[in-house]
Amino acid sequence: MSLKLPGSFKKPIPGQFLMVRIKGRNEPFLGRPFSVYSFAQDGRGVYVEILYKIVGKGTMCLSGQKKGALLEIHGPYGTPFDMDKYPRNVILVSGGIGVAPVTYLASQYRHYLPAAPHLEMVCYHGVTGSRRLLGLERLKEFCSDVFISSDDGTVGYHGSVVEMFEKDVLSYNPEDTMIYACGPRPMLKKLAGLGEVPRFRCQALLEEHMACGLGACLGCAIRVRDGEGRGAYRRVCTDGPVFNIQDIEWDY
Amino acid sequence: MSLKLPGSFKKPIPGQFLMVRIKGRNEPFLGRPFSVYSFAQDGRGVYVEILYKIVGKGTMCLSGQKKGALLEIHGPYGTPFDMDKYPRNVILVSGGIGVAPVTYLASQYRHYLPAAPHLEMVCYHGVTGSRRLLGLERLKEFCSDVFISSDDGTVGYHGSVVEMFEKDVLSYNPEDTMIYACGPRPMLKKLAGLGEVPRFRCQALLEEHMACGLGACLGCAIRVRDGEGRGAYRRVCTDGPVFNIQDIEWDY
Amino acid sequence: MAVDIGGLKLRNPVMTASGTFGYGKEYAPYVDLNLLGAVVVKGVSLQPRKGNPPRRIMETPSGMLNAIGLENPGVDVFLRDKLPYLSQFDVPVIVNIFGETIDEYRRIAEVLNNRPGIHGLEVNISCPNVKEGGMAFGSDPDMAFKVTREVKSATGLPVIVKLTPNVGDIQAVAEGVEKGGADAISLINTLLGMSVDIEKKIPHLKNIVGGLSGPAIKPVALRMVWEVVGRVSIPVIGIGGITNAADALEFLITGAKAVQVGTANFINPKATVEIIEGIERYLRKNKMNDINDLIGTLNTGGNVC
Amino acid sequence: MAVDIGGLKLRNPVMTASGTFGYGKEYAPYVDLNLLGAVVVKGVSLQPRKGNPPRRIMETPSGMLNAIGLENPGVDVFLRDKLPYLSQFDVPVIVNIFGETIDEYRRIAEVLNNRPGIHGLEVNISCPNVKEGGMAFGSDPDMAFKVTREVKSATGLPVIVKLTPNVGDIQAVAEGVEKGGADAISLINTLLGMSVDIEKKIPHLKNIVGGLSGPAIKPVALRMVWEVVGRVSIPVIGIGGITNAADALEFLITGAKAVQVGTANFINPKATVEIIEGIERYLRKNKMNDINDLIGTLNTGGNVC
Ligand SMILES: Cc1cc2nc3c(=O)[nH]c(=O)nc-3n(C[C@H](O)[C@H](O)[C@H](O)COP(=O)(O)OP(=O)(O)OC[C@H]3O[C@@H](n4cnc5c(N)ncnc54)[C@H](O)[C@@H]3O)c2cc1C
Ligand SMILES: Cc1cc2nc3c(=O)[nH]c(=O)nc-3n(C[C@H](O)[C@H](O)[C@H](O)COP(=O)(O)OP(=O)(O)OC[C@H]3O[C@@H](n4cnc5c(N)ncnc54)[C@H](O)[C@@H]3O)c2cc1C
Ligand SMILES: Cc1cc2nc3c(=O)[nH]c(=O)nc-3n(C[C@H](O)[C@H](O)[C@H](O)COP(=O)(O)O)c2cc1C
Ligand SMILES: Cc1cc2nc3c(=O)[nH]c(=O)nc-3n(C[C@H](O)[C@H](O)[C@H](O)COP(=O)(O)O)c2cc1C
Ligand code: FES
Ligand code: FES
Repeated sequence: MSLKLPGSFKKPIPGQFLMVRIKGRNEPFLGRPFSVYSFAQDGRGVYVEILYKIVGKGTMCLSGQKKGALLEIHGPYGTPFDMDKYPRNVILVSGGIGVAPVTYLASQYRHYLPAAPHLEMVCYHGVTGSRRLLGLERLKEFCSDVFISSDDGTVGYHGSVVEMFEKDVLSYNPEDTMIYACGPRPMLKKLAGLGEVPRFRCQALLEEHMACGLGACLGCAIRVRDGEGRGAYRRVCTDGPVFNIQDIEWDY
Repeated sequence: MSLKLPGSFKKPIPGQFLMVRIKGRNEPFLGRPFSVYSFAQDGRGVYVEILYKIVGKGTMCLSGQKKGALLEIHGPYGTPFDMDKYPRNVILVSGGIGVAPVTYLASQYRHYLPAAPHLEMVCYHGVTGSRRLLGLERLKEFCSDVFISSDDGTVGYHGSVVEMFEKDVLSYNPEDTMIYACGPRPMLKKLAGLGEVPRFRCQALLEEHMACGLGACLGCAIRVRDGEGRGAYRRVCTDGPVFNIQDIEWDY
Repeated sequence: MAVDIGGLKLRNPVMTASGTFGYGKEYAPYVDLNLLGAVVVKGVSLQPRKGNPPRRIMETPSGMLNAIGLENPGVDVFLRDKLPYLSQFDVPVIVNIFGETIDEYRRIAEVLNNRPGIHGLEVNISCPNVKEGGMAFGSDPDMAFKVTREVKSATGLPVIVKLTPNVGDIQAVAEGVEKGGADAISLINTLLGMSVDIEKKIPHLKNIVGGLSGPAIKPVALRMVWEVVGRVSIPVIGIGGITNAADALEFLITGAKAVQVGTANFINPKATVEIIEGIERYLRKNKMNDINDLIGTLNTGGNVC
Repeated sequence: MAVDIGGLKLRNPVMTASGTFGYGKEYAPYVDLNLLGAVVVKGVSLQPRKGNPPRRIMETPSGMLNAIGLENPGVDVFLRDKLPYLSQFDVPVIVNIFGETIDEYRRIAEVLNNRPGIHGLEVNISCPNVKEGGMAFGSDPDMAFKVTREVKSATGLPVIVKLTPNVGDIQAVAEGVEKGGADAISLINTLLGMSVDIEKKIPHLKNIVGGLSGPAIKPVALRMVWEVVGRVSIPVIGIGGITNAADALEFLITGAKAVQVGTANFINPKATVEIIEGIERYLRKNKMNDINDLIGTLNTGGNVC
């Protein structure tokens, strides 16, 4: 879905998201967070694309909006991905609709870092089946390789994206590699559980239900280990949505 | 607004109304009653037109619906106008959007009673100002005369429609004349108050807020004098919306 | 789909809520009454009541306010003019009753006792009790106990007592009602609310305050059902904002043995049958044969509130 | 537009509701805090509180449920890290406080007494009172009286007591609070509600139940404000589902001297300023200079409920 926004809309940094609401309606009541998939601007305004999967009432209503419909958009919100100034290996691990933020991240690495001649960017992307292969064209422009896996084996590697990545992980050098991960919670948990991953810098984009999106309601808490290794709650909307994958507590 | 309905939709009788809701929304929550303005059918379905004035949230949302939007329509509901089998003089007194039901009534008198060669149908129609002259074309086809009044004098008689009608009332014979009235409550009250009116058969179409539209909630009560002349509540949706103007209690 | 509510056998757990389905006849053109779990009729009192002056209803966000004022033709006219119509159908008829004194509750229960065509009573204890000081019977566990005992002693019919949500401790009232011998509890009635016309500076409702119903109150209703099923052992009937099968299933999973559909009938006359069909679909999809295997299956992970 | 709330002078009657505006800073990019009547901060307790495990929020028809669990960094961190930011602005700061015992309420009021940058206290008495038996202070007029008296005795600041709507008789609690010496009353806090995931058969909220807020509860809030302004003589602040100027005006006309905007901030970060502008427009249109001429002008035609 492509959104036209006023020129005053700040350029989002990869990992940031928008809160989207259908204007004037009390149902769905709360805004829904969506990652930025692409950004462009011209003299008349700003154009942001989001990519979404219909999973419930909010996304269903969004899909029912006609072209030209008015939406209420707030943002960009959230603490973005840490981007290396002189990146060498960038590994994107994405599942399903997680492709949206990693694509925007990849585009920004490409556009803003032409000064990084050694940049090698690859993506491991998992889907449930071949019919779910969406939005990959752009990613392919930006990455030297896009490896696909599918749960049902209808396309690419038969199995989970984490299993596919696990077979390659030893070929990367933790010193100069950054891993960015985005996808369903079970996928991220599995990734965090790989024996090799703690040796890498690895950032994961998490999802949680949100109300305000800007840090005020404390509704979007997830549990992490704080500086002293104790359990604490953090807000996905402002402390995240990007977290160091090592800090996340997966079960509570 | 023109509505396409399934072929099973029963043909409304003049005075009946539809309950209209925007599909799948909880706000506006309740359906809104609208009189039938015209009816047609062909092999593919039934076509009903309503005429509405934007006065609040429900009508505002209706006006925001795009062509082809899905509405939830129930009806036809309500006790219709009594129509004479062998009518002679039919007088329509309407104010503002009250033109909708009297137009449909007039169309049915014309279409279904070609056997009434002596039928004389005239309309007294009041508006606030010339900019409110809407939906009169059809009425003019059906009536031998359409007299217009406006509160601000920008068109027709300068004053209320009831004042305009009062000047003519003595020219009609109560024996063979039926008066049908529809418009804002103050207009109907004024009409009921005319000294001459009790000598006529006079039916008025009333409005009240509704929830169910079919007689179950008792939400649409108005006060009338019952058979024994005592005050009692009646449901506008099923006992009405058409009442004998003499029976209505105007103040409570 | 059959459930048993204190001896009353229902074909399925979906009934109509009192005051939102008239006396059945109003909806017969849209709903085959034989498909319903039960029909609960508009509240009936000993004497006819005219109800409140208009305006009586007002829309609110995802709900509505009403101040009908319990308009009804009285029990005699009900028996003579309304009940015979319903008796033609093969559907349990539950009569919702109310009074202004305990004595009135007892007397109306007596009048309705041993009448063919009546299968149960639902006792609405949300009405202001004028004699005893203007507080609703349903706000006080002890008064709720007394009304229940009195009605039970006057009838052989299954007695459902309907609770008002306008209380601090719904569990205490439910306990009082159970102690009084109720065969089942239904809840909730409407939440008291109000709405103001800012141009005219008057309340929208002539009665100033009214009862809030519809989807807006569903979370409150569900919470109260949850609290009450945890406290009493008689069956609980869930009411409040149920507009589709998913809503009804929330109540059943939480522990309600049946549900009532109220305001939803207004916005969709076929709501009840669509809900029944939706529950059937859900059971099929989840390969369940008996609705009773679903009731009360909420898993709270050991947490109790 | 200025109003006086128990000695506290506000530029206009629109404040933020506790827990929905963070500590002000979160909204500063969207709202000029200097334009607000007052900022009421997220509830603060003596000790830090981690809050409830997720999932903490759930959407409902025209509203939402929350079970944040009163997460806050504790009063010391509040004073050190949060208050200084707010002190830069020319806006009254009201600190919302809560405790689990009467003693905790008194102690936190003492800690906050004579602190520059704090202009008033709002005492949230909706929390379960663990020591005295697990019932919320706000459900019992006598307990409400005691908490109020204790807090008043510990501070020279204006004290607003915030009531919970989960009671049968809000007037009695309001009276208790007035007797305890409160300078003003704010209401309502959230209605207790619940919501169930019918696929997983678990409550949506990990805490099972949560607080219902948003437009859905506005009619209930307005009714309670109406009941309370009819009973007490201290100023009342209306809260509950206010999303636009028309909503705020309903409360003011009904008799609230000020309002708080809560959940609306989430769906529109600029809600507060838009409401202020809307009220100004309404006054101009109705040729009124002083908002105080509007407050409590509801005409009920002599009817009293
Ligand atoms: C920072 C962030 C970025 C996101 N980016 C995207 C994106 O680019 N594209 C996209 O399609 N989706 C994205 N999401 C998820 C998206 O917000 C949800 O899918 C959406 O809110 C679902 O709304 P709904 O009303 O359709 O579903 P609901 O009816 O609310 O829920 C349907 C199901 O999805 C689950 N669910 C819904 N929202 C969330 C959530 N926020 N976190 C976890 N589970 C949830 C529910 O628990 C339920 O099982 C993002 C979420 C976050 C927090
Ligand atoms: C039998 C019947 C036939 C009708 N036919 C038509 C028609 O053909 N065309 C048309 O434009 N309107 C008609 N109406 C009126 C129409 O139903 C209302 O204008 C509509 O419901 C307003 O909805 P809203 O949400 O826009 O206004 P609201 O926001 O609900 O109200 C705006 C203002 O209009 C008043 N109002 C709204 N509805 C009613 C009502 N039903 N009775 C009295 N006052 C009301 C309110 O009190 C308020 O002052 C009819 C009403 C009835 C009962
Ligand atoms: C217009 C209307 C009339 C009602 N009349 C009665 C009544 O006579 N007796 C009663 O016990 N409940 C009555 N109720 C309450 C409903 O039965 C039901 O408890 C309440 O509306 C909540 O359910 P809902 O949200 O599904 O409507 C009435 C409700 C409405 C909206
Ligand atoms: C997420 C959230 C957190 C809240 N936290 C507090 C709190 O800490 N203290 C308090 O007194 N009220 C708290 N409230 C209640 C609000 O201040 C307000 O009373 C209630 O939400 C009703 O108003 P609304 O409908 O405008 O949101 C909270 C409400 C929400 C939605
Ligand atoms: S969504 Fe409100 S704090 Fe994160
Ligand atoms: S609108 Fe329900 S009885 Fe008339």
